[in-house]
Amino acid sequence: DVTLHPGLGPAEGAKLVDTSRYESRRDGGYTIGFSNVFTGNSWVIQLLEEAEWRADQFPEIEKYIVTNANFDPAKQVADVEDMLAQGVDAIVINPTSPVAIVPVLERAYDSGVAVIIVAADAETDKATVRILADQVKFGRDGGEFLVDALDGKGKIISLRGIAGISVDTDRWNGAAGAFEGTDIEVVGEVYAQWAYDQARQACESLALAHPQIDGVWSSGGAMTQACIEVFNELGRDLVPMTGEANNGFFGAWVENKDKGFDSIAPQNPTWMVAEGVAAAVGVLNGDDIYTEYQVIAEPYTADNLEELYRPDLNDSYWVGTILPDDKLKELYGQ
Amino acid sequence: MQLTGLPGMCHAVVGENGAGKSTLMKILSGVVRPDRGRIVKDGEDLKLHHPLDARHAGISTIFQEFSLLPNLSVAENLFLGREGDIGHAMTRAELAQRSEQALSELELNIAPDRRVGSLGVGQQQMVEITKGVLADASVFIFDEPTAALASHEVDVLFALIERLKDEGKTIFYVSHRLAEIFTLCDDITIMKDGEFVRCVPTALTNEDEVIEGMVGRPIAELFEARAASIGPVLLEAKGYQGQAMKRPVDLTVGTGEIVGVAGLEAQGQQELMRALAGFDQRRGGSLTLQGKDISDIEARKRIAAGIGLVPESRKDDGLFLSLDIADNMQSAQVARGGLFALTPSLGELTRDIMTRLAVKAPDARTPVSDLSGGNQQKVVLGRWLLAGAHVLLCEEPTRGVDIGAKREIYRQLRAFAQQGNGILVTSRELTELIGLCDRLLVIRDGGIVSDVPAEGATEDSLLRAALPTSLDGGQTEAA
Amino acid sequence: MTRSLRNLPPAFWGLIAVGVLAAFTQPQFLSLPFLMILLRQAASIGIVALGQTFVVANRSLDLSVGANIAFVNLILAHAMWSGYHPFVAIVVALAAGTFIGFANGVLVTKLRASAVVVTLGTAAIITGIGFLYTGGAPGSSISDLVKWLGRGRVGIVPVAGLVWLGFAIAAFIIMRRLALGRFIYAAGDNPFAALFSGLPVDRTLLASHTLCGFFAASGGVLLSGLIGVGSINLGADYVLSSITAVILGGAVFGGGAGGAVGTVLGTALLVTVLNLLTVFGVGEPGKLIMQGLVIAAAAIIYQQGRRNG
Amino acid sequence: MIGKESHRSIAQRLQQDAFWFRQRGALLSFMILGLMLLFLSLFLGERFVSTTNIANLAGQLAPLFLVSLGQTFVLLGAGFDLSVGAVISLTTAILTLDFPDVFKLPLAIAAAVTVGLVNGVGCVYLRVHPIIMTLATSSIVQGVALILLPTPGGIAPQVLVTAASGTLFGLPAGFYWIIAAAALSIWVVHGTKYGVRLYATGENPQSAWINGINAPSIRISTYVISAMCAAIAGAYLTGRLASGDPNVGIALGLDSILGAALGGTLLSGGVGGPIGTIAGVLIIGLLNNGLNLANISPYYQFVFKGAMLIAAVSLFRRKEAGL
Ligand SMILES: Nc1ncnc2c1ncn2[C@@H]1O[C@H](COP(=O)(O)OP(=O)(O)OP(=O)(O)O)[C@@H](O)[C@H]1O
Ligand SMILES: Nc1ncnc2c1ncn2[C@@H]1O[C@H](COP(=O)(O)OP(=O)(O)OP(=O)(O)O)[C@@H](O)[C@H]1O
Ligand SMILES: [Mg+2]
Ligand SMILES: [Mg+2]
Repeated sequence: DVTLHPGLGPAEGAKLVDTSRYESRRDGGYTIGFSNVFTGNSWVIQLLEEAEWRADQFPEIEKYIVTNANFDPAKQVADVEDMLAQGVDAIVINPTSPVAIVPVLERAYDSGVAVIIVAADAETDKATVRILADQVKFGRDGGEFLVDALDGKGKIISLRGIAGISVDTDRWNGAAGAFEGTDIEVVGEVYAQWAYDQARQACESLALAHPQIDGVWSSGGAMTQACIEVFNELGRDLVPMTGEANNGFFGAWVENKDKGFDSIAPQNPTWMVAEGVAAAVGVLNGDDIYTEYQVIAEPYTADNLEELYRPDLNDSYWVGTILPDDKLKELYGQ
Repeated sequence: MQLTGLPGMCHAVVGENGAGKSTLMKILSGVVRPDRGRIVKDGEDLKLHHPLDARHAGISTIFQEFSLLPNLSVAENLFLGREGDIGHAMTRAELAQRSEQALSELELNIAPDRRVGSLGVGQQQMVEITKGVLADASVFIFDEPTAALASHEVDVLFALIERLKDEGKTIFYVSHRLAEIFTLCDDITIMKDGEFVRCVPTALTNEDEVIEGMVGRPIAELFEARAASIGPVLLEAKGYQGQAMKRPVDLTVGTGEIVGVAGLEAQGQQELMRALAGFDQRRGGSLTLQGKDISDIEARKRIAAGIGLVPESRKDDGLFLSLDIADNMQSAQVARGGLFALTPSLGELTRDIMTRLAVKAPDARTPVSDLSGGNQQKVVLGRWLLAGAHVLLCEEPTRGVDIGAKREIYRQLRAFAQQGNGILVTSRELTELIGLCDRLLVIRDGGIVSDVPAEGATEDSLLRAALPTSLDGGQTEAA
Repeated sequence: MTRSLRNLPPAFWGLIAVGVLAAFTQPQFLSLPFLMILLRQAASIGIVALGQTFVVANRSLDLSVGANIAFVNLILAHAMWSGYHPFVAIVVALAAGTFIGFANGVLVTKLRASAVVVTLGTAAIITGIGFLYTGGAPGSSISDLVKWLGRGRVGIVPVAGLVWLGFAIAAFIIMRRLALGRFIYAAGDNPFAALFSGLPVDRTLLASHTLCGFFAASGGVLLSGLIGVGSINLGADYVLSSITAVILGGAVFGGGAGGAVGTVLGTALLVTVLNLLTVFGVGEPGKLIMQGLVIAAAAIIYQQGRRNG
Repeated sequence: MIGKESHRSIAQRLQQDAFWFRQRGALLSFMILGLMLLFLSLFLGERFVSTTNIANLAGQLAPLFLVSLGQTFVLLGAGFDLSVGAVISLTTAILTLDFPDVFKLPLAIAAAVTVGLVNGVGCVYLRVHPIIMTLATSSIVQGVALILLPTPGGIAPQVLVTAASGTLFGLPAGFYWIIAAAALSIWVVHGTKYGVRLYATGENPQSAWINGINAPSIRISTYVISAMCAAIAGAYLTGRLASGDPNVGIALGLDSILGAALGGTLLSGGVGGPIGTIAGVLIIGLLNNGLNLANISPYYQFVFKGAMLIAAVSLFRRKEAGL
């Protein structure tokens, strides 16, 4: 039987998938397609590596196909159609848009292909399995940490991801929920595309424009890392900032712990897609798989910091991988 | 300026090059807006803001610089801009049929779908004429229609104009060929330097009077004395032929000599000049400069060796309009160095040449686009003086240039030659070539057909050599 | 006097306006530390824009600068340099970027295909080669030397700012003191006249594309140093920003206008405006609209000035 | 008399007949397309020649067809329109607003026409370079789209969903959109006086003007046509995706120029046309589709596409080097 990552648990109200739908495909030689959003950052790169590694472990997978939509929903629709034309048995998809790809996914589902939605949701009932991280929780965990650390009052700035992407809005909604009813005031908000370089410039501008900043809420670790460096460079005292389970950020945290820096690192595991591939195999094999899984990982805190940080690997490594160590060294060795 | 045309009459407009004939015609056809004055037709004031206004007013123009679009077909060109006059849009077949009909009236055998750019200049001129007379107009303007025509085509055209006259149309006819005017036209208006000189009935005047009116002063005054003696050969072509040239040519330019190339419109003058300057691959023959063989070296090296080209179209091929005078003048000089050579500072020499050429401008940093045509031409000449060229290949050195600037340019060309250099010059203006040059070549259909001293040459004799006889079929395309 | 006043790039007036605005609304914006930070932010984009100036003045365009920067970053971050002096990686990266520019130049001059299409094509190829070369892995960290270039300071002055100054001077010399600059303006203004004056028209275009590649790569080195790690999509937004800076600096395609000084001012204006917008809390859509309005206004005003002149 | 003129070799006709001279590029790209088709069917077999795949292709390519055809008009008039991508985004944003359906389509078209007019007036009367002008409007329009629709979503009008993703006589809707757009633009360019005037204007606005053609209006009209085509492409995409997305058009901006350029329309104006664009867009589409079907790594796909692009465009040599 296929076993999924222990960090996953069936979501509330999830049922077992009716695998009889896929019996006709149970020939032990599967073609599985993964339609990816884009290839532009280290999180996605690790996700691709893990998914491919996971696919390699299954002898049942005869062919594993990957496409990249470059953030273009129309291209993703085309990619899925091309996969269908190639006769895939299951499609694992990391949607570019919660709605745009729905018609083609429904078409796929209706034609008997297993549809596995991973990492970001799509608004349809016609999905075989969903594997999602709770992005609202990601944001709320960070928000609650700040409320605690600041005793419920102070001025903060917020570093957001890409405008118009649901992961970004969900995280921010979670955080905003946590700030509700407290005296925390958001004095500056900027989209830095989850990127180090943009966050650095944004943080510099905000830090200089606002003489008083008591905390930083960030939608991603690279952005936090940039902000820490900006504060250090400007000679300002470090304030609590929310982070993410990324090696570069952990490095910065470790380095600045002595200066009284504190943070929290929610997880958005890279292995979701790999588990999506595994779930697809499970469904096709007729194993017991639930219709929806949630990542149940709790955020990392200062307590786990030392054991998680890998000084031998570089900044691009995302903590909590399923990849074996030799593969990690190959990818991220210094 | 005043000009009156009567129904059923042909009114000639004559004047030197640049006298403003074309400009006046362009005003009548709505292309150029007049600064002041009125245009009255059938008792009504015309406001011509757009070529269409002129067309609606019943004025049709055959332009000197063709208004044809080379990549459109003959049929498309013929009906361009007035597809609407014919009611509904025409089908391809209809268009073709009507074009063929119109073309055959001028005895032209050209397929209507033929691309105009693939036609010879003579045929293009005939298409331009066909287009003009196709219009349902009461006034027809012909601006130098015969410049590029062979003699039998001229006959066709004349028959056509006679017919228009019989139909009671008004015709304005611009030409440099006085003989034509005296056979065809009823009145003559003479222009000079953009101004009206006088208007006389053809019957009451003669060629000499007209010429005197056009020039206004004895021609000799315009030009410098010819070279007393010619030194050794500077540039020599032996059977030289570029890819675009129809025939190989032999020619020499001696030290201190100005050699003119005369000929009808588009007989291969430009192809010859560009081939000699190296902008066309050599097909055969040899070319030597000061005894050195330069047949096989590319244009840039020929320039470095001392050849300079003054292209005909100043604005398209000669000038950097958004750069200043100094940058324009120094370009050829700077081009001799490598990419990473230091540029010369403004320098005495540049200023000196500006003064010598009497370029009218506040300073050397004035953009050339602020200069008048004549001063712009001086800048192009200055470029080659500054670069130290030995042989100048000059295409139409005084095109669209006023009389004062012309004189200046003639003087400079002569002075340049006198300093031990040579010049090969083309011009549409025969009087200019006769006055300016020491020796004249006549080019016809790509070949040099005559080589005579300029002293004693007459327009008539040159024209006779330049015109194709009906027997040798110089313009073979028009069957 | 009036002529030289009229010839000032739009960015000059823009900077004055923005400076006054900042002085009244965000005075800390004009403090020395902030200006130094702006300087460092502007340095990498500033160098890329200087490179873009050569091709734009030459009536061409390079849309591959973003891919060029990403490629430079991949090389700098590749583990293969761990055994060598950090200098080697920089030289190799610059050589690669310069070669990309050279290839663009060869393709544009020899194929006579539109530079828009050609440089888009090379951008796709470089991106693909980059992915293949690294297997998609973002590479390891970047040497301290590069980091110093990107983040270091001499006193309070950022090293990157000094590097930018150096490149600006070099660009100024090339454009205004070397024959190449004359050729670029001349061939950009009228390629036919350039040919008939004996200018090496093709070689000039080749040189300006090559220079653009070199400048883009140099900007890529600074940006990589600032980031400190390998990053896959680095510099994607530099294509648009570099063209914007050049336009604000008063260059149009061909037409003999623009230059090193204009582009430096254009970059300064662009970076300042974007920062001010961040400070004012203007969101992404607002920034896009503002950027568009600034480009259009600059181009229109400048064009009217030229027409009346 | 006509006999002599009409007996010409193919090579002569390509050089001498106006229509063929302007369509030489199209001929070449149809040859490339033929080779690609042959190659793909040989190597991919029924995976490629299957009805599902052909149907997919029609659906995928319809938007690019629409914008590229619009872009062709602008290029023929010697312009350049980089703002089409943003107009597509804006259209999907408007069409999925919370607003009665009947008003949305007219509003979207009106917005597109406005953008086209601004582009046209900026390029023609204010004499801003088309690349600069349309870059600026592109940025502005994209910003407006993001304000109207900050995140993907919204509900597409049901009419559009049916019109974009239904099937008729067993053929997907996209197929009919393509046929309609292609037929209409070929008719406009080759069957009306507007088409001739467009070629004339693109070749030489001054000569066109002397011939009584209102060249400035023609040039402005091309930008309006292009924006409207983009709006129609946006409407199709909204229907096909059954929702709006403020980023959906970004990739199509440059692709539309590539489509037209690959079809032999010169970026310097007056040569080429919609027939070639059809081939050009099919080349891009087959390339994507073929590479996906052949299961080539996305990394190689970048290299392949870039190389193909340069190779194909290098077949259409021009006089000038540069832009
Ligand atoms: N009355 C005028 N006022 C202002 N400029 C004039 C006037 N007449 C002529 N010009 C200028 O002189 C130049 C040459 O004029 P035009 O082309 O009309 O000469 P032309 O008589 O037709 O000569 P050609 O015999 O060479 O055809 C033009 O650039 C025009 O601007
Ligand atoms: N009297 C003048 N004062 C100031 N500027 C002038 C004057 N005459 C012409 N110009 C300017 O000089 C430029 C070109 O002059 P001009 O009209 O004589 O050239 P042109 O005869 O049209 O040349 P070509 O016939 O070769 O096209 C124009 O841009 C015009 O603004
Ligand atoms: Mg004339
Ligand atoms: Mg004239």
